[in-house]
Amino acid sequence: MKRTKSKLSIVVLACAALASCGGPQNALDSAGVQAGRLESLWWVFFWVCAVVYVIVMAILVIAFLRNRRADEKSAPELLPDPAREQRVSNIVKGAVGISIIVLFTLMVLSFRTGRAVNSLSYAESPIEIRITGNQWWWDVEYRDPVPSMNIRTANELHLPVGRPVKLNLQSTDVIHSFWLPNMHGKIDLIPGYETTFFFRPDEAGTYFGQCAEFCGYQHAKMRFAVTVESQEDYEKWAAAQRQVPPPPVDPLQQRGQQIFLTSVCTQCHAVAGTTANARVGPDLTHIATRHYIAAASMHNVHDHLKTWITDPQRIKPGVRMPMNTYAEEDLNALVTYLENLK
Amino acid sequence: MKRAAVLIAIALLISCEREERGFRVQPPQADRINSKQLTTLQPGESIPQQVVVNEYEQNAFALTEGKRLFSQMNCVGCHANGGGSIGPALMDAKWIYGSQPDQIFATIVEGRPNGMPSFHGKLPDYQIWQLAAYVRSLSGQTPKDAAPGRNDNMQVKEPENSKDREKPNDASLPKSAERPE
Amino acid sequence: MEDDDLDKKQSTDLTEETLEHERSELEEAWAPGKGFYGWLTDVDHKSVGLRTVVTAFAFFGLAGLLALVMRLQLAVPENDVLGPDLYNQFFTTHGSAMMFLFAVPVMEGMGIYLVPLMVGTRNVSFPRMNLYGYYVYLIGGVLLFTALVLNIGPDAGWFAYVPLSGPEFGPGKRVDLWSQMVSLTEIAALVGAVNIIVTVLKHRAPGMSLNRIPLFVWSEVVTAFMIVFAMPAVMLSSTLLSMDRLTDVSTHFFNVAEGGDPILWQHLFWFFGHPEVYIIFIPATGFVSQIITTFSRRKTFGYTALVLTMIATGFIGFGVWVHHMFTTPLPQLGQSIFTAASMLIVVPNGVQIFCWLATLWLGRLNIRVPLLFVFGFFAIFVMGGLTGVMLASVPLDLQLHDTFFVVAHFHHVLIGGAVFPLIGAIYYWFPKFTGKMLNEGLGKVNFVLLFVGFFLVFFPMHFLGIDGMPRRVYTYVEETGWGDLNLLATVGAFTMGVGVLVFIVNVLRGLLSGESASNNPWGADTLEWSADSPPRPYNFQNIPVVQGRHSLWELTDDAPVVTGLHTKFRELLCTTIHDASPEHRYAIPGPSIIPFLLSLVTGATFIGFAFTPWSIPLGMGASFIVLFGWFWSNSTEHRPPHLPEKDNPVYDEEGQTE
Amino acid sequence: MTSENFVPKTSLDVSDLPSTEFDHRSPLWWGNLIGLMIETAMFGIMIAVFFTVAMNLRPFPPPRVDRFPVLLDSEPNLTLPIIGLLVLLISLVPGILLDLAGRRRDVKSIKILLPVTLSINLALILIRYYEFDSLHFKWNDNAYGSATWMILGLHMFHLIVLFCEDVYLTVWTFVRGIDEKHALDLTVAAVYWYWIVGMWVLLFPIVYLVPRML
Repeated sequence: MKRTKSKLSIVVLACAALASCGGPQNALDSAGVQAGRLESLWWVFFWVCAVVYVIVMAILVIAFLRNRRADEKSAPELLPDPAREQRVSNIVKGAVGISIIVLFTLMVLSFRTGRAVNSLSYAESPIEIRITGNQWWWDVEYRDPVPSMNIRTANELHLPVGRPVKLNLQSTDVIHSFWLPNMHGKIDLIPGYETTFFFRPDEAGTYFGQCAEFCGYQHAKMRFAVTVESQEDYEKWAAAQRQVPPPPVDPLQQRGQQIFLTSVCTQCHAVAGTTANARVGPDLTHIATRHYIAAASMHNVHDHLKTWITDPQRIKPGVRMPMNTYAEEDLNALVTYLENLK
Repeated sequence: MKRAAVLIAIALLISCEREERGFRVQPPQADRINSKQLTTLQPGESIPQQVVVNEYEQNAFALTEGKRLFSQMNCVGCHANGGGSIGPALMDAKWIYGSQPDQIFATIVEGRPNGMPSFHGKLPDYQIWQLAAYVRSLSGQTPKDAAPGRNDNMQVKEPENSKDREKPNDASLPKSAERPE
Repeated sequence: MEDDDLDKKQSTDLTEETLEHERSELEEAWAPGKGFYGWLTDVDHKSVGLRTVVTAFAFFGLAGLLALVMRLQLAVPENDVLGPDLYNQFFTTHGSAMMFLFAVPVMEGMGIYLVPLMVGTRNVSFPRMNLYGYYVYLIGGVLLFTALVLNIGPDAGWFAYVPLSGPEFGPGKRVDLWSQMVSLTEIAALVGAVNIIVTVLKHRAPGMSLNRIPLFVWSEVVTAFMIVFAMPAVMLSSTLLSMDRLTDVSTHFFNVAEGGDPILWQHLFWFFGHPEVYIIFIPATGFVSQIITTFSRRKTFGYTALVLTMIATGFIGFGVWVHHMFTTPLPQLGQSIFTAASMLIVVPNGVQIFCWLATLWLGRLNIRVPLLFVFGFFAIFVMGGLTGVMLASVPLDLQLHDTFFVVAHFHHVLIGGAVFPLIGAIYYWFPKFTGKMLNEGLGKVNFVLLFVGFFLVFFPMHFLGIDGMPRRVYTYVEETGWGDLNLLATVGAFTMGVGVLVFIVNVLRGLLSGESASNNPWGADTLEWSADSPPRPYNFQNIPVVQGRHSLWELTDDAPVVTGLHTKFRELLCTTIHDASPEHRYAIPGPSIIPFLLSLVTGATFIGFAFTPWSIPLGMGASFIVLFGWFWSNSTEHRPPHLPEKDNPVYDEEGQTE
Repeated sequence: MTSENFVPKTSLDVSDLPSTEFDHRSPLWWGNLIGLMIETAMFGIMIAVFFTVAMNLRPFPPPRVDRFPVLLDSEPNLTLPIIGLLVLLISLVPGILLDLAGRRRDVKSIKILLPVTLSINLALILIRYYEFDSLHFKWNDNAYGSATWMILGLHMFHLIVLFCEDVYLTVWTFVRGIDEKHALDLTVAAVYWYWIVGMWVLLFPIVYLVPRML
């Protein structure tokens, strides 16, 4: 009896936890139309399964608790009462029939939801974003018919509320999977394949996503952040991103820029308006406007930048960013420079 | 029994260095960058220079990292995939500035006349050593069990782990780069 | 020999004396060799099966320890018990070991031990091949864990998706050794499957027609057939992978730029990978059926339904593999078909559940530890099955795929569906294996610890998955808020660990000081319980003639027994495939060192193939020499001096016997 | 039941049953058959791989890279393969005869036929060895080369295995003569032989004709 109580309480707890669960990276806290459809489908499945489970467990428990005991000596029942057998077998047949019907219904429902979540692919004038998976960061490029209007950033997206988004996804190395639970399910980025993916954010807020296909050492910290904001805010952000950051004026920043341009950084990173134009690592043109560094696994603050530059291999072992040694004041200058790339 | 134990120990050592993923390694011989000797002329007896061993040549991970850098630092731009175009080929036996690890290291750090740029301060030492190790794997100087396999792109050359060992002939190097006996 | 001869009962001149005489002759003919060499060469299916089971449990323990360390690493955010490199090696080895080195071998091991006893014969059809299979499996397993110790542990996941496992992104020999391990263990699995199938087809006791075969035997046959068709896929694809990586070979099977395809790997792997879980699950249903029948003291409800559903599961199991790939760019139609199949396969499993429930409901229960584990099986497996229904739906899978929800799901299905019945089965058959009983009290403790621990560790993972935690992550950042549930899971993991410890203690205690068991301590119905505990090398002195579906329960004491098999050397009775009427006698070889030698050659060949292609021709040459010896000694053994001429005549040029 | 003092009342005497039976009555035959199922599954998967590659490559077959200038029509040569196929089909004759002789326990013809099949096997292995050249591709040129080499190689592997089996049977026959068990072995080997031929009849068009049709 105790076990059964515990199990029932677990089921209750399950409902509670599921009902209460939410957050910036949660599949049941939908902020977009697709996730919404998926969420409602989930609840149908969940309650059907819960009911079935409770019924089966009830039968099992009663079968165990019914007071018909025997031991290994008692004679086996080889010719049971046929009428009774027949009754039970009818019940079993009925149960099978019902489960077939239930399964069929669930199947139809999931097909319908599938159709619905794909229907958005006919939406007009979506924001086109090309996302390239790299070990272990996301290269983000807003595509615009006018090339000068393109935006290049990394690991962070800004999206206006209510406007459909079209992602073109590709991978440069291994298989990754783009997953933004609050908006939609996942889609794999497979080398040699170009995949497209549609979703529509409906609620403003900051959401997080993560690579969902095992891709090597830093699979765990291949994250990205998505800021959904009003159309105006988005436009403001986009306009800022299209600007080339002005050359630094204060001497410290100038020194920082000089260090940046003359040292390791330029081998991998690009800053628009300078000679740094490598595409190996994330684009740093507007690094200061991002809230996170290291693929959305650290807040973008002074000290984090410092540790990240000098000893990334401690924070994310195996990451492509090499360890660098700078004199303290050089490091300060460099970080100050980066912090002003707005 | 004892022999078995010994064998296991050996296997352990070998495999450890072969398979180690050195994320936070201190580069081997990091001090040698500026200690290059460009002439054999010197007062008194010449200093005996011991041969530098690059542990990365035994390490599969380091060699693969070197391979990645080789394309990402655009070495391919001149040396192609080792076949050579603007820059000299790296998969043959011919070495203008020496085939030894420290000589290759120096070539990368210092750059060489007629086009080889200097990567001094442009790469951390340990990555340059990884590059140097990979460059030697191009002509099969590294163990086949550690050298990188084929790439996931168009087949342009036989992969490093299938390359037979070239016999490096440093005869053709200019006096300046010769290592003093 | 005609069918109705079965009923023609000749009165026999069997007496105490003749029986005594026969027994001594059998003892001599079937005795294994002496000492370690004897152990090395023992072809008795019981010793081979038991060895396989014990070895598999050893690997289970090791892989479990890896799991505990991984749980420690995940207990709190940003933990650094393991770095990503070690963690990747650990979870890959954990998965590979559990699937290739524990689940499949242990199920086959139980089959190799029990099937001949249950169908009433004295050994499997090909005893030496059987022994060879065990050694190959042992080599494969030792290879994997040695590799891990030597820091060559595989680190691309047990599914080893290319290109991450390919030559460009998987440096070193880690993946190569992994794929050789796979080939070796699959060879073992295939060898075992062939043996089980042929033994069941040809060596059933007279009267055990197809509709009288015990359900566990059925499950092993279905499993064996699934192995026959599923394992080649993984053997071949892992070989292709290592050829892509291999020095001096470097083929392009999975290289997009040269016409290969990374998705091809996923198809090949899951074409094996999904049947694999049924290969693990179906024998477990066999355990459940046997245990339920015995402990509810009544004939199994819906025997035919159970058999048919097993077969159906076996078939549909091959049609669902793409539900592992719903997030890859696939055509809609394909997805729908595989969704349908994946939901369809729930139906046979549902039928099984209902039949078992009915048996329990109608029977009078004798509640002992094995039945408790069956109870746990229901409580956990049903939940896993239901989450499986969720994962079968493409839209839901888009969210749940590759998250901790899936981790929760398949641990519910595999631990609940396979490990619980398995441990129940160990409690059930331990008396037969060893002649000692296991302790009931400890058994109950063991069950409770495992049961509670299981829910603590795996139930919270459902929520973690929904809350966005992907699989195969070596850590997670603080603000995700996944810390609490992960800590809970870690606690549960260690509870389970204690549970397994109690199990081990119980087994050791049983071996040392368990009360001795009678031939049939549970009053069970299948033939193995009529043999001694533990059975003699020849299993049955006189093979019984089966009277009904529940052999022992329906055995009348004037039932005839088989006489006339040679007692001076090892001989099996072959019966017809359908109704098992005696057909001919079949001499089988005795102990030999050659299987061991051949397994060494095989092991060397495959491990060598991780380093050089030349190991294949060399290995083939060596194998030919060894096999020549194998066949030769095998053939000579068919002409033992005391064998009557009529039993294996030699023909001269005119075709007359000399 | 084998408990000490139990004496069964009745018995079913099997002492006069034969000690060897052919075909589906023999465990060995079944073991062989299931082994062949496994190998068939292997070839099935290789065929799937082959067609995946064929779908991926444009043009298919890809241009030849083993010569310069690159040649676009790169279908495999058919001369040697066709010879091989014919020899394989012809080899069925001694194969079947051997099978029948085994069933008749006709030692005389067995002793003639075994060397014949043996030499044909050898010839086939040699033909196959040179057949690889008619593909124009090495295994590491592209996925098409890899797949075709793998298929040919797998099949060649079986040719070699059967050759070894026949070597053993020949030696035994000439040294120890033919007894019931080896009569059975002959028929089982024959099944293996039929399977090898059948497999090649299936694979030949895939490897050699499909490149011309696609």
